[in-house]
Amino acid sequence: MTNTWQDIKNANLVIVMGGNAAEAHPCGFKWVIEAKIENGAKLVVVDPRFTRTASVADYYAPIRPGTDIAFLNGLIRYLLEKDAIQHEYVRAYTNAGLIVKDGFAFNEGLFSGYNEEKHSYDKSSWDYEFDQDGFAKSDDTWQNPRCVINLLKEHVSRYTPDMVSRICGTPQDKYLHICELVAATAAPDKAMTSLFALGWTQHSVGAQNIRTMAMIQLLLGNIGVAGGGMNALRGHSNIQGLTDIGLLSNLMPGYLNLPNEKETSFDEYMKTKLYKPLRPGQTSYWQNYRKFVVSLQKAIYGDAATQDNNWAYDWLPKLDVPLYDIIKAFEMMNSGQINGYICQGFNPLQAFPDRGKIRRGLSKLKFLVTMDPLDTETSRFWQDFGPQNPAKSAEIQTEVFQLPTTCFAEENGSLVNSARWLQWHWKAADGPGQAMSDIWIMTGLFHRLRDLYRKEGGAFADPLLNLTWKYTDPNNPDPEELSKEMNGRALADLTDATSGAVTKGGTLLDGFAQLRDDGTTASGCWIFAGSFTEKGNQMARRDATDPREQGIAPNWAWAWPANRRILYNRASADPDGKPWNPAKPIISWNGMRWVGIDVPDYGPTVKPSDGVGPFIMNAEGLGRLFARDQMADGPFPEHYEPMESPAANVLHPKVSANPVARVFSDDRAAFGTPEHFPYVATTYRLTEHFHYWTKHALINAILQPEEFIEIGEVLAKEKGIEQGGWVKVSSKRGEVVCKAYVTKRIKPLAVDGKPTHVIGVPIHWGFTGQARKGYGANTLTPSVGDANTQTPEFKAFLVNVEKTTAPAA
Amino acid sequence: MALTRREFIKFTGLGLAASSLGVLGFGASGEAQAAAVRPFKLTHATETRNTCTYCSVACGILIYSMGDRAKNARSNIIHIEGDPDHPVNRGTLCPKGSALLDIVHAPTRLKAPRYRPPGGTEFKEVSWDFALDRIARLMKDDRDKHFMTQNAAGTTVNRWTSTGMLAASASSNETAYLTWKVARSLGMVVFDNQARV
Amino acid sequence: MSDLQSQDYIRRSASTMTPPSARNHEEEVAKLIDVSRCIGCKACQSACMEWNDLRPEIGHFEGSYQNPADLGPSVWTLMKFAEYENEQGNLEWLIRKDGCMHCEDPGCLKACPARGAIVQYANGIVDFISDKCIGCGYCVKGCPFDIPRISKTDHKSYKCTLCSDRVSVGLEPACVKACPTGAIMFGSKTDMKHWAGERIDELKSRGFDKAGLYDPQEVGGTHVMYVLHHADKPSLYSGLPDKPRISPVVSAWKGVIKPLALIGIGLAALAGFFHSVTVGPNEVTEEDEVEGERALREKENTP
Amino acid sequence: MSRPKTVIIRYTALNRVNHWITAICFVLLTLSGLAMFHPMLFFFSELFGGGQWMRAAHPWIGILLLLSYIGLIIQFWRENLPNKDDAAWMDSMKYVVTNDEEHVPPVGRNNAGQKLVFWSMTLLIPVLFFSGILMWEVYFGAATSIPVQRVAVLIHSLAAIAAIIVWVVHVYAAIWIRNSVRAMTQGYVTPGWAWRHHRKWLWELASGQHGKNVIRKRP
Repeated sequence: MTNTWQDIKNANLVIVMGGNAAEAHPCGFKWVIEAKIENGAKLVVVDPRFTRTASVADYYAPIRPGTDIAFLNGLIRYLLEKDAIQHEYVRAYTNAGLIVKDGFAFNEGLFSGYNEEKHSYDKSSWDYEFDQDGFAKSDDTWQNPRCVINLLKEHVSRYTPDMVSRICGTPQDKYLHICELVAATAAPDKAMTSLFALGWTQHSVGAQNIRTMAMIQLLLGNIGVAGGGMNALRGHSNIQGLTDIGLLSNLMPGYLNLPNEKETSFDEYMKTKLYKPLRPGQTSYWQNYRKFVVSLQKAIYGDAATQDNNWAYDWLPKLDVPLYDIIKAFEMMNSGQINGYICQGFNPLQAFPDRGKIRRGLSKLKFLVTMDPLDTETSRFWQDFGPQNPAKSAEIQTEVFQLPTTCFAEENGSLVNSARWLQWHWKAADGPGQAMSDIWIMTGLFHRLRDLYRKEGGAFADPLLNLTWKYTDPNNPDPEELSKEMNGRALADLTDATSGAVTKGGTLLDGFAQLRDDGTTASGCWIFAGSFTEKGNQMARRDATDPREQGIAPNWAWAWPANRRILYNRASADPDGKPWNPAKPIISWNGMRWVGIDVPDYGPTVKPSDGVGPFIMNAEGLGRLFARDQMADGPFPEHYEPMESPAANVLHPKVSANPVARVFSDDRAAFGTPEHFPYVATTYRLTEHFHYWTKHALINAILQPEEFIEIGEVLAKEKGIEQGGWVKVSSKRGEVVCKAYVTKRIKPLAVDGKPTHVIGVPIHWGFTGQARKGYGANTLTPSVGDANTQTPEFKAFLVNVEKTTAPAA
Repeated sequence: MALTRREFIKFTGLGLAASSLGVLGFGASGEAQAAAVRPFKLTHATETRNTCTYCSVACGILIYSMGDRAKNARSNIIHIEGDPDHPVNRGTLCPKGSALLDIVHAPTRLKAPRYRPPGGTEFKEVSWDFALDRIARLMKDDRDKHFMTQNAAGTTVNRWTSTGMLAASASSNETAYLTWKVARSLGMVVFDNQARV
Repeated sequence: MSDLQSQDYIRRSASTMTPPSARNHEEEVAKLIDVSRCIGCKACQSACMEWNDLRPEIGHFEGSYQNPADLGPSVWTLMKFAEYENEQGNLEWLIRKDGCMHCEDPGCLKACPARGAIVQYANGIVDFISDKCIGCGYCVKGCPFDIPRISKTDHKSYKCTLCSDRVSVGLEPACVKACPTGAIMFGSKTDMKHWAGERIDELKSRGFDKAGLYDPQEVGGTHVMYVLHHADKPSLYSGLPDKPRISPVVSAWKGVIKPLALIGIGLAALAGFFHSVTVGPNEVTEEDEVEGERALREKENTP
Repeated sequence: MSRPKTVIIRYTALNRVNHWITAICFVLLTLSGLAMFHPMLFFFSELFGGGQWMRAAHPWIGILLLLSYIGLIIQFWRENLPNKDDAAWMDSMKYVVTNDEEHVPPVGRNNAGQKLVFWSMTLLIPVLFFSGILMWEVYFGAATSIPVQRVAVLIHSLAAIAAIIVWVVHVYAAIWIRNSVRAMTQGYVTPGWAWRHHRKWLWELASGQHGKNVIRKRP
């Protein structure tokens, strides 16, 4: 989320597309209702199903799953054609006027530089034209045909209302009405907020879905302002934190990249991380990259990380491929390349696509360790549970460990919410039986491994042997100690270059600005610097005061970075520093410095006349309508059909699906075709359940007890399916037998003139817990990853559906 | 008490202050009536502030437990409701959050380490020492066998790809950080979390 | 328990005495359910079960999000979902939280034969006092909204208490507190009506011309009220009664018939008594005996 | 008054047992029914061990009443068939109530009033039974719709009131017409009683229509 949950109430228009906020985030959704009531906002929902969010919407339009980019590119076309953009914002804060170099082109569904063999792009042509100083050339008059804005206009020109309707199945009048509503927020004092979630990410074009809306928001001047922004409503309570701390195959804490094997030395590594401004005068905190990495290494390896050993650079693992994400992990498992797997609070047998493949992969492991408060399906993948888990135990040679952990109520610690707030929580009771915290378990494994290596020697163990472990109780580190380690300390007395203030060695740091690259600071996660200072645990703050009731609450808990609540908030003011919307200012220039209700996402004393762009994470300081080389599948978004689609791409039938989506060849073989699987399916969550956890909670099991699918009345009638009757839903990968909910809320869509039926598949049931046994939606889903993020395509695939009878109990 | 509309909404809808209800019918007579209605069950329960474990709205919650944390009392969670002070949820909770009590006390909560040998058809309970010793042994053997110190080009890569880990999505930052330290110091790269699903 | 010590009852089932009325300044409370804000998330159901320690059986999927299938002894509130296609052909998903309406003139209380098993507090809450409940089911018949349910195990009647335990210590009911979108509000009835008015104005401004408050006067108003977008057709909302009232049959039974019956029985008894006093017993005289014997004999002797 | 030497068996032991089972049931039902009918009479519930017991017992007693009353119907339906005497008897009601039996036309074993009681109960008890079944929450609460139950409850109440009034009349008549109670406790009446109240019946007895052994010497 760029903005806070409460800030949604400042919106004039709320668009929920690629998500179902009311259903998945009811308590955050209250701020949408608040916007409607207090701000007269309108709520627009675009979704294949008439959802719970749609039930309180002012306007609803249906859309075929997997065609959001067509809808949104059409919307961009509409805005540009009607000139409904916030000109001054676009001119000053986006790269609309920058000139793209010759060679960049788009033809027949492919951008320039495509390599057919590797299914990837050479992105060198996706860049600006630069002058002799290395700065991007621009034409503020937008006359040059190679200006980003003109190329964009050309790119989206194909997305006429008629085309949008042909692709998406959205009735043209409904589509145009939504265009009109959106266009109205181009006014400087009007804001639209975009709320989305997995409905956009879980596609082979997931990242581009989001990017397209981000571009719209830039054109409308809605980024950085109150009631605007791109608000990804994250799923799990600390998935933001896990990502922040870099628990991903290619990351280190604070979004620092794990080295790859081409970066043979620390200096080589740093070379690619150097920040090079693309416009004069731009600044960014990424220019401090080296300080962040050195401080991280000091936190992890302490005295063992020295200037001489390049801050223990060699101790970091080096990647040979861009990512070892889960889809890849299970591919490796299936081909026998992985022997051991540890699932900490994660249930991949339910959560990852193509359940059969997941089960086969787990069966090939030598050992599987699960750490969870609950009896998960994954930990029992080897046990026969009938059709819901047909396993032959005797044939599975995997050793399985099921380790009981404590849960949220039984431990102290902090979580990062969707709005980047770090909030501390306290233990209320001990865990049941012998359940232990994850910290204790990981510590136990660490000590045992370290002892074994000390005793027996073995493969390169220096990092393990030198890992800092200075905790009061080495067998069970206190979460507060770990928090302080992430926040960071001065390792020697530090003198601030400008103010001369001295930070004593050993004291906790106040923020990442104090970090050094000479080994005199240690910080385990630079973006968390400031969360636990000498003033105490900032994450435990409970002052809910909210200046002007604008939804900032700056003294409640702590937000990264630097307690900033609204990202890009410099863009809430015009180039002169005056708020676009005087009724809801966030920061403004008072002649001396930036002041307001939030911490400026900008140099606090950088004058407006200096011309520093508001998007300080980008080298040009501008919002990118043209993404340069940042996206794997093109600098402009393009509509590609889902990997399994009922129709060919009407724009470029030869390049129907995303040409650079991540597909392993065995997975491609498991794709179905519309002849056998004529209906579009989409998976989703229901508000009564949280993933695969709450089926263990009696109340939630009562509220939604049994697996079902949703099917429209027309198709149900065609197939003789009765309300509440049994159906068999099948894809190329498996079948699910469950109940049918015949509903008016899903209607056939006219896609390129043909009626297209959508089937809804909620995901929540499995074979453990208190709710009735289910097959799990991932029995059906295809194993295909988004080109940029490898997120599986759970939202659009093909199935068949037939009437059937109850399965044998 | 004169309320503006905004204040009114705040009062009644979101952060309904307990004190304001005194005037609404159960003021002075409240105690007498309490004899007729079900006794209020939280009167002496211990209140602990926490954050909902489910989605990323991160609603503030109040956990009520039986027992005052005296030496001889074992705390038992008896009720969980929203924290009215929390700026996002303002006391509200969704159907999952409202039922947090049932996940804390789910009958399928695990209470002891369990182990299933190769080809086994049942789990059996084991001690923590057995489980952790055995896991450490399996990890070390695999690491020693498959750890790659240098790649074909002779670059130091120090990576271990034959054992992978999936990190949690609801564990604390502190758990995550410690997990990261341990996993990376082993050279683990098949390492991911639940961000995508 | 549940005596009049608190002087806080204004109605008490099967009681002929006038309730104490000195405490006449208590403000009435009300729960306002704004259907137009409701997303049907069932947080209210969940919070209700959790707070009140209710756990009904795990049911089945029965072709609707409505679960459990019906109100029950352990299901005191229930979201009901109706898919409605309006005149313009647009779909509306009308979702209503069903449960006790806490009528000003409660049909359950009127029908209840057990003294003090149903009470109405001065703040308007209608509460079932279980130790007095005899399980006859008359409340079920008295209720115009089909709310109370009799347990098959303990033969007591159950329904929403409006969390009288919470309200009595100055808290809002559990469902109200939980409701994520503020679709359920709680406060004084006056405030709730005022707030409903604002909501209705807002809905009208969004094109719901028939928006209105559901506070049916046929039962004297209710302490659970709805803001409906289609107040002209409450029955669209999963059969919310258009004109709820205590059935005339029940009114007759618990109204005019009650005294008439006692009078009837009393009169019959009195008639007997006064007949006895005035006319006296009808005794067999000696002549009768003689005549009787004679008649027997005569006939016997006549073959 | 000298004691007559002859007695007439009016009710057999079976008659009497059956009657009193019915009577006990009826009284219990009246008490519990009235307790559930009118708050003023709710204190009757204490006689049954409290409201729950009363509520649970009432329908079972009702079933017993019905069965018992069926027994009475079987035993008494013939003698309660209407005949031409009934109209004459009714016409002379003002003599009946003033104990002026000489002006009342002779009647058979039962007079029209008794027949009325019999047939009233024969009508009302099944009505009470069936309406009661409909409102029997424990077993039939879910079997019928609430509007049907409401009507059932109303019918049940009205029928019960009617039955109670009939019962009051019946009880008073038994007291008023002296020695009637003895007929139902000890089983016999005297020839004079029969002469006075049921002269035709006496004649029938005398003519042996009812057999010899109903007329006995006083033991």
